[in-house]
Amino acid sequence: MSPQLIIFFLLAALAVAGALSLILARHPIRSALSLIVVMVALAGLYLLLGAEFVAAVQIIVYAGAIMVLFIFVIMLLNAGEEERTNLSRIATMAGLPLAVALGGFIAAAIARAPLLPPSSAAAPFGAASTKSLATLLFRDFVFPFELTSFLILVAILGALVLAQRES
Amino acid sequence: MFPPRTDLLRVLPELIFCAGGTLLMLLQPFLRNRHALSFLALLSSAAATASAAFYFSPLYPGTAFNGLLRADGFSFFFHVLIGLVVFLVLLASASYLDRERLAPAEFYALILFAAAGMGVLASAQELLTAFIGLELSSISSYVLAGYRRESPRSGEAAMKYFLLGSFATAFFLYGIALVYGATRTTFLPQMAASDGSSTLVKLGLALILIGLAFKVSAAPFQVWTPDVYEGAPTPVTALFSAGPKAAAFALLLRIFSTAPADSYIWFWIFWILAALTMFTGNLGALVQSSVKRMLAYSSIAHAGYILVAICTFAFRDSDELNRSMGLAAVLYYLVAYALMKLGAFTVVSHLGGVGEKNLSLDDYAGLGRRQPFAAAALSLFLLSLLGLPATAGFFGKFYIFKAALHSHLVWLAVLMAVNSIIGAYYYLRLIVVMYMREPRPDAAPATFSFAVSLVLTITALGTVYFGLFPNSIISFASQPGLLGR
Amino acid sequence: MTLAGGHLLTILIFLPAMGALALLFLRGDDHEWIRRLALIVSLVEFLFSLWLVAAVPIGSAGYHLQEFHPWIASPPIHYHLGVDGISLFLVILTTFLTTVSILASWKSIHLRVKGFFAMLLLLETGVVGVFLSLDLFLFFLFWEVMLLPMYFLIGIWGHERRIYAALKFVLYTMAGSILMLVGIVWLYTISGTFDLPMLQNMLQTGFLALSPRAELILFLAFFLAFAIKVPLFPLHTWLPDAHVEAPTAGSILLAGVLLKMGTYGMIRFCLPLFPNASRRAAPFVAVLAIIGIIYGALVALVQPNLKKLVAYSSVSHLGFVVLGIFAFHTISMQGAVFQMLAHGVSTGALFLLVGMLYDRRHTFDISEFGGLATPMPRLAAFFLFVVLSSLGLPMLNGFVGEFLILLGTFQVHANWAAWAALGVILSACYLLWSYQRVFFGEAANEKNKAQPDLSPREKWILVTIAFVTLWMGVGSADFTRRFAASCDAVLSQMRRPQAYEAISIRPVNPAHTPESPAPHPSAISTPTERPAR
Amino acid sequence: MVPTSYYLVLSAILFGLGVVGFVFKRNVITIFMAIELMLNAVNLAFVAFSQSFGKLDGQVFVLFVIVVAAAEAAVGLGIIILIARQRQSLNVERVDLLKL
Amino acid sequence: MLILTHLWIIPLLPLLGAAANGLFGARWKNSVINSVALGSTGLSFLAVLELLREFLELRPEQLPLPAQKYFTWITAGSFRAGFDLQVDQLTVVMLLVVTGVGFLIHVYSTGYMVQEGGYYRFFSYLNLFMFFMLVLVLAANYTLLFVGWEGVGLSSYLLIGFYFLKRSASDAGKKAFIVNRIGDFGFMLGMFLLFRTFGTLDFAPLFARAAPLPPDSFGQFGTLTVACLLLFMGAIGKSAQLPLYVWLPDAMEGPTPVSALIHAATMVTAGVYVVARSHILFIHALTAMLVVAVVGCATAFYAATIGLVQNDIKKVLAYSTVSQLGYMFLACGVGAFSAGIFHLMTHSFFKALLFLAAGSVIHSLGGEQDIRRMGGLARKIRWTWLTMLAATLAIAGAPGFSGFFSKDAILFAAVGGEHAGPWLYAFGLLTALLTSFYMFRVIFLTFHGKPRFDEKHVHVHESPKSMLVPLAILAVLSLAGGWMAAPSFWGGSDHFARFLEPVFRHTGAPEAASGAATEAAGRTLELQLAGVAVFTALLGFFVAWWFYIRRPEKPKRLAESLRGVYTTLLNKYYVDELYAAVIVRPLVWISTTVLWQRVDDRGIDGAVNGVADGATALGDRFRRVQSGNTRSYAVWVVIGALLVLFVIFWPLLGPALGLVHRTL
Repeated sequence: MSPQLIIFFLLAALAVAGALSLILARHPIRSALSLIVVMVALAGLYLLLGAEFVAAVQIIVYAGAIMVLFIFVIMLLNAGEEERTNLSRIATMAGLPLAVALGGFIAAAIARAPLLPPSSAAAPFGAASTKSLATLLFRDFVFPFELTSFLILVAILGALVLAQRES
Repeated sequence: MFPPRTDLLRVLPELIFCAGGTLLMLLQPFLRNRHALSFLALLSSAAATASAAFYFSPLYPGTAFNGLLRADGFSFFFHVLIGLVVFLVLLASASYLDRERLAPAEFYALILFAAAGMGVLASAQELLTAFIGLELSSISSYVLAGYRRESPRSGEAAMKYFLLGSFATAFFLYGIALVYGATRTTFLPQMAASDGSSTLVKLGLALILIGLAFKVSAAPFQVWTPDVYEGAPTPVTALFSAGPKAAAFALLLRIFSTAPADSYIWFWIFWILAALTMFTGNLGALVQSSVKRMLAYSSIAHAGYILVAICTFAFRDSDELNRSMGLAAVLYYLVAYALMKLGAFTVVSHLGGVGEKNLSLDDYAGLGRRQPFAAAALSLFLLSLLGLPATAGFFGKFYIFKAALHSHLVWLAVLMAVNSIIGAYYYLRLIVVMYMREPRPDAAPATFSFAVSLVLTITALGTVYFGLFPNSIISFASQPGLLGR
Repeated sequence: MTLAGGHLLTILIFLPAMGALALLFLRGDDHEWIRRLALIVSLVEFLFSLWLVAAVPIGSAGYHLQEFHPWIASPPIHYHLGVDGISLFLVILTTFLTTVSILASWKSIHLRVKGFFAMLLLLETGVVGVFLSLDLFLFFLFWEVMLLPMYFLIGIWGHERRIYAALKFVLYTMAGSILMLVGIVWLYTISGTFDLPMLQNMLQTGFLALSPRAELILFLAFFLAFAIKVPLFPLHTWLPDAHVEAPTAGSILLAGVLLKMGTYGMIRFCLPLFPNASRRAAPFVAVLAIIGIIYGALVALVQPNLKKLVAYSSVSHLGFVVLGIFAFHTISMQGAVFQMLAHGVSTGALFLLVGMLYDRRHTFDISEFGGLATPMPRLAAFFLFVVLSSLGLPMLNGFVGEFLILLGTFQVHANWAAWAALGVILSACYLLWSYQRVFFGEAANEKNKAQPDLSPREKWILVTIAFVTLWMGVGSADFTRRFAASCDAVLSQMRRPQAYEAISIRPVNPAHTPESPAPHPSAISTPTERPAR
Repeated sequence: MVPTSYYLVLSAILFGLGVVGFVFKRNVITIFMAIELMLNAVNLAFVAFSQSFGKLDGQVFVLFVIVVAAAEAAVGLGIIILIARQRQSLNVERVDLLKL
Repeated sequence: MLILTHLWIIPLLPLLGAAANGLFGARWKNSVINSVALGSTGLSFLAVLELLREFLELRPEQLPLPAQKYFTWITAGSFRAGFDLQVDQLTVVMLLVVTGVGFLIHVYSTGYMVQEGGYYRFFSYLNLFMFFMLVLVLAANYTLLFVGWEGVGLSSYLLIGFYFLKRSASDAGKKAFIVNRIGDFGFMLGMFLLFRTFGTLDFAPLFARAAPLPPDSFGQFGTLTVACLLLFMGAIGKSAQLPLYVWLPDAMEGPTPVSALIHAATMVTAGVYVVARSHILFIHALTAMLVVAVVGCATAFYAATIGLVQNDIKKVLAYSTVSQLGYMFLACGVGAFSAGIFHLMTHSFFKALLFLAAGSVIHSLGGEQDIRRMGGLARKIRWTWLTMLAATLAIAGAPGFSGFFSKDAILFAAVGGEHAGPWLYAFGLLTALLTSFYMFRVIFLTFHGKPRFDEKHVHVHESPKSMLVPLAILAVLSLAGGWMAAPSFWGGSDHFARFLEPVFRHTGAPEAASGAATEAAGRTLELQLAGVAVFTALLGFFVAWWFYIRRPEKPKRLAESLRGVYTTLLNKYYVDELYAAVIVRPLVWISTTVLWQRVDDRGIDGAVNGVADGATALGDRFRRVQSGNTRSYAVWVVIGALLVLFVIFWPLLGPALGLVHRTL
């Protein structure tokens, strides 16, 4: 077993444990923290895959910004422990098995799927990759990139509209 | 690195929508006059629609932004459709916003941004771009659904739409990832050459389908639709039913006309979805007492009819003719459907009264005498939804029947016929209530502003015109190679 | 093509619609002029329709006064109109009965008068359009459009359970017609055209051949729609409700004209387009028709409600028409067409008279009546006249149709005719019994004693109808002559080159006894003694 | 080297856990977190494929997804705040005015 | 050749009279109505007389006359029904009877009906009847004959129900029409079968084609047999034979002149006429002939037994009519068509006379019809008594009276005719006995013995001239009418049979076809039979005399001792009750409970509404999905996702669905 594989399994275990904890935790704060664990684990995996830039963004934007926002809202709303109501009959009776079945189905299908052979040029990305990433982002994908600016504008606008106090 | 002129021209509608939205945001603090804001919004939507005409300039058709987008007849069609829908929704919402005391600028801006997203969906050739467009329109929609902040229903609608929408988006996205993994690309044209029988492709397309089925509210992914349509402000509901749905169908058509799909299996999925959707929508509408919710269910049913036409697309013996017939049927139906649904929801939104209180069937009692023109218009839309000849809805159904039968989908056509009967019952029931029941004594008349009357006139005339002369749309929609691979 | 600049048919179809439009410009409370305008429009329409007679020469089977304009490019749908011997009289019947029903509603409609007359005129447009369309699509369009005015007529101006009845009427009809639409479209996908003459031509020349299965399914799709409209047992239950709840004018047109659209459709579409399937289905259809004849009569017998009684009698009478059509014999076919006209006049008149009774007594309950012959002898006399025509007294119109149907049917299927002829007995039973209960005896109910007899308006409507009834009864040849060729054409289109040989068909040629085996062939033993035709 | 399929299976498992979380959780915020988990799973798949193909576009997609997730978070949390104000509860099961 | 070439004049006159009176009579005085009604029938009668004159002048080679085609009434395919009239010997006889007796009864009615309301209506109907009856006998094809056939039914309906305020009258009218319709059902089918077989319904070509066919042997149900039986079914209805006779007694609800004209003299004989007219067919169908004879004979006897105990004077006459019609069918059935027609004619004289006289009695008693409340009227209404006596003698078969000859001819045919049988004769003879008895019973109870009515209140008065003159004329005809047919050995010239011979020459009837050798034997037999018949008639007379003059208390005692028989006869064998219980009530019950309420309301409509309710219920289930709970919705999305994946990935599903598709 190569060290990479060991690291992979460790990080994978961490991520899955974090995800499970997210689900099982009763308090939203715990869930949020669990999610951060997952994200960090994933960032580790990204590094393992040679995607440093993405890993960085994952930590900074995702774990850093977005999750902070989550925690902020949890605090703001003073959300307490989750109330485990069972008002939905179908979710109570079949929800979990079905969801597990779906996840299992997808996982099993992927696990058994023959993958395309790795490209011969599949060298580790290295430091140059961030630059070529930028080229890709600002040249080839400039349109969606610009579009995301409007997306963010909408998000701001939306948050403003929805969360502002009654005048 | 500034994009070439042709690229910009090919996304001109989106640019105008976004510019309009941004401008509204910028001017909002300075413009006290609501009319000016409305005018600006209308102007930009009109300009965006008009700019779609550039598709006919000699520079077109073609791809833009390195093949991310494609300007062709298909996207022209959807841009015009979406532009008109947005224009009419904007026109109809001014007085609604006045009545409900809602801020207009953000509302208009959100609608314009959503329109931009829909436009992207219609011309996207690359899945990620499509995803961004989808999100742009979805996120705007989430906000719009909750725009009546003081109403718990509106908020609930926003929440449900948001949660379930994001849930479905995740599926969609995962599908993209898997397809990417299976084909090494997210560009539709390049994807076509891949092996459609590989597990990953199948899985990925299935997940994409799940995401889109949610957006077009195909059963059993329709669950959000009634609640969101009911809770959202009615002009927004009108937009939902006509705009994003059309855009999602556009994307569905793009993907499944080019994707390396083993059509034999996809056919059955569409078959089942179509049947389920029709029945769910119609049977659900049968028992509604709120007109708005009934119309929501009815839009589910209509999505089912469109799915019937899409079936012909994936039919195993599909040849070019089948596909072009199916495509024409879908496109025509979307126009007809947009017209009648917009009209119907506009009437509903203005009869609802402050706070949208008067939505139940009983509130419509005797409308034929209290407000003959509104009742007549609503009846027309209902009859068109029902599929009575000489209305656009009839030709919509007719072309779907034609496409379905041409592909020998006899049983699906029969199921659709059965559903039309079920549908007839609840549409007619509303007409019964309007014309054959005595009005409630306390019923107050609603006033219709000029703009709203204009919307109703346009939609009604359109419904009748396309019900008598469907030629223009159909001949456009059935031209060969409209949806080039 | 010189009549009315070659656009007579278009004028016929859209004149009433224009009239309805013109009505909208009148003041809503100006009832007098609304009525007058409606009457004038319908009269003009009636006169125009009489003009058609000149256009259809005796002995000619084709379509006349054709108008053919492209309408929709894809699929190719044409605005194709034409009239032949069969549709000729149905159109005239429609225009005639519309005038009658406008006159019948002169005094009895007070609410939303403008809408009422507009709906009547729109209905006329739809029905005339159905009879004159030669394009399947156009036909379907009018077929459906016609539903709406009727829906409103029943739903707004009807009686207590009007909403139920109106919904039932529309849903029943739509259930059939939507399947017909599927059929029409399917036929198009096979043949590539909606044009009826072209389809007939293609089938005749063998250019187009339907597989047995497809033909049967298509036949059923069409037939179901028509059978509901007729209505054929067991699809008839909308009819009593619709009739009872409809206002008088609605009932007149419903029974007089709308039901005929079903049988017309069978003649025009089912038989020529799907002959083999028609033959396969004929035994079943005939059995249903016969059940309908007897069943309708028996149920009519025990109805306590006069209007319902007449409604069930329509089920019975229309059963004859269907039987006549599906006997595939030239005599019975002509009888069926004639019966359509005769039933239109006489049952229309029955509903008119029942409506007159309602105007006076505001009930349809037979037990509420009794002894009415004393206060209103004229009404009683006309009623009797119409009853007699309805029960098929020779020299009145009802007889000719029934007689020809039974005669023709007997030539090919003696047992069908024998069963159906039972209806002749039963119709006498229910009509005379109800007549007795309404008009004879002492007027036990005080309200019945002081009812006014016919007003001049009512009298002249009835005189006109009586005249038509008598004319049709005595001079039936004037009518049959004009549609005989068309009926024969329908039958000859059924004898086209066989697409398959699965079924052996009896020759439908009359009087050639050797081919159509009599039940007792012993009577004619030697070929030399065959009587000449 | 870790085989790509390992990453993919992990991503599928995380995605499935997201689905489970969505169905299982009652608190709106945690449900939303489950969605974020699903998006993260997708990201992992993108990066894995990207690495396998030696193409960078997969990573670009991840950036887009993160932006979208951020935008969704902003709007979503806004909606959650709105709901919380209206209902005084974050339990998704208690938000059921609109039904049938 | 005025009338022979313009036959339409004969029926048209009464039609015009009917129309004039019907449309405008309400505003006219009675005298105007009279002149219109009498004028039209009188002229018609004159036209018939002129016709007779012209007809007799024809040279033999001009006969048979071709039918006169006026206009085509119905045409379709190879079928044509024209308004075609024809005249032959049979028609002439019928025309004379119809217009002659009809005219007399019109005259009588002007007196009888003068007090009644709806005077114009009455005459309008009566003229209408004349029209249809004339169409019936003049018709040159079955279809037109059917017009008259149904038309007289209609007139009968109208006239029976003339007193429509009376429930029983309108009931009777309705019953008459409906029962006739049952017969017409058969008649129509018969016509259809004939058309199918011969391709025409015109008499001349049809009979010409039928004549050379070999007859159906006995027991063989060939086309002709079936056709004849079906036609005979119509005749049974119209001529009130078993089992459809039930309407005729009830028809006595109509005014008495109506009973005389329609329900005795003319309309009810239409059945006989049709059988005679179709004799070429009938002689090709031995079974049918036997059926005709047996039905006729049975009816004759059966109705006579009922007539024995009836107390309503008109009812007695009604059953007597039924019985006499049975005789006529008996004659036809044994092949003696001309005897049948002869009896038809004589019967129309004496039965019309009986009814008119009875009407005169009723009239004189102010409406009393029960013979138990009459008696001793002979002096008071002498003319009525005399004429009625003449008629009674005629019907009883007193030698020299018209009935004697006609009945004799029938009985002779029943013994010696082609299809004769001893049983037919025996029952015929028995019937003659009963006839004689019940007719004299009526005479005795009405005119003799002590008056049993309240003489203080009832002012008995002789009827006016307008009523008595027709009585007298008919009495003369009843007396003398027989002589025109009297066989030569009675000293007559046998005119009647000779006259009709061209029509019935195919039948081989005994009158025409007996050779010289058999003729002598036949005479002896006929003389013997006549003797027996006279004896029977006398016996009947004496029994009646014994019972009602000599020992008036006897009948009651006899009735008591034979209570069962008596009540059965009095209640007409309970046939009406039987029909009500077996046919009418079950039919109404089935229609109401089973067909209408069960099948229609609950079955079909229930199914239709059930589908609608089912859809609504299903919709209600579907909306349950929409619980409002987002978690449920999420589960539904998951389910949908699983569904999609399942369809795609289940390896067997694809082929399976393909199979489904192929089979669908």
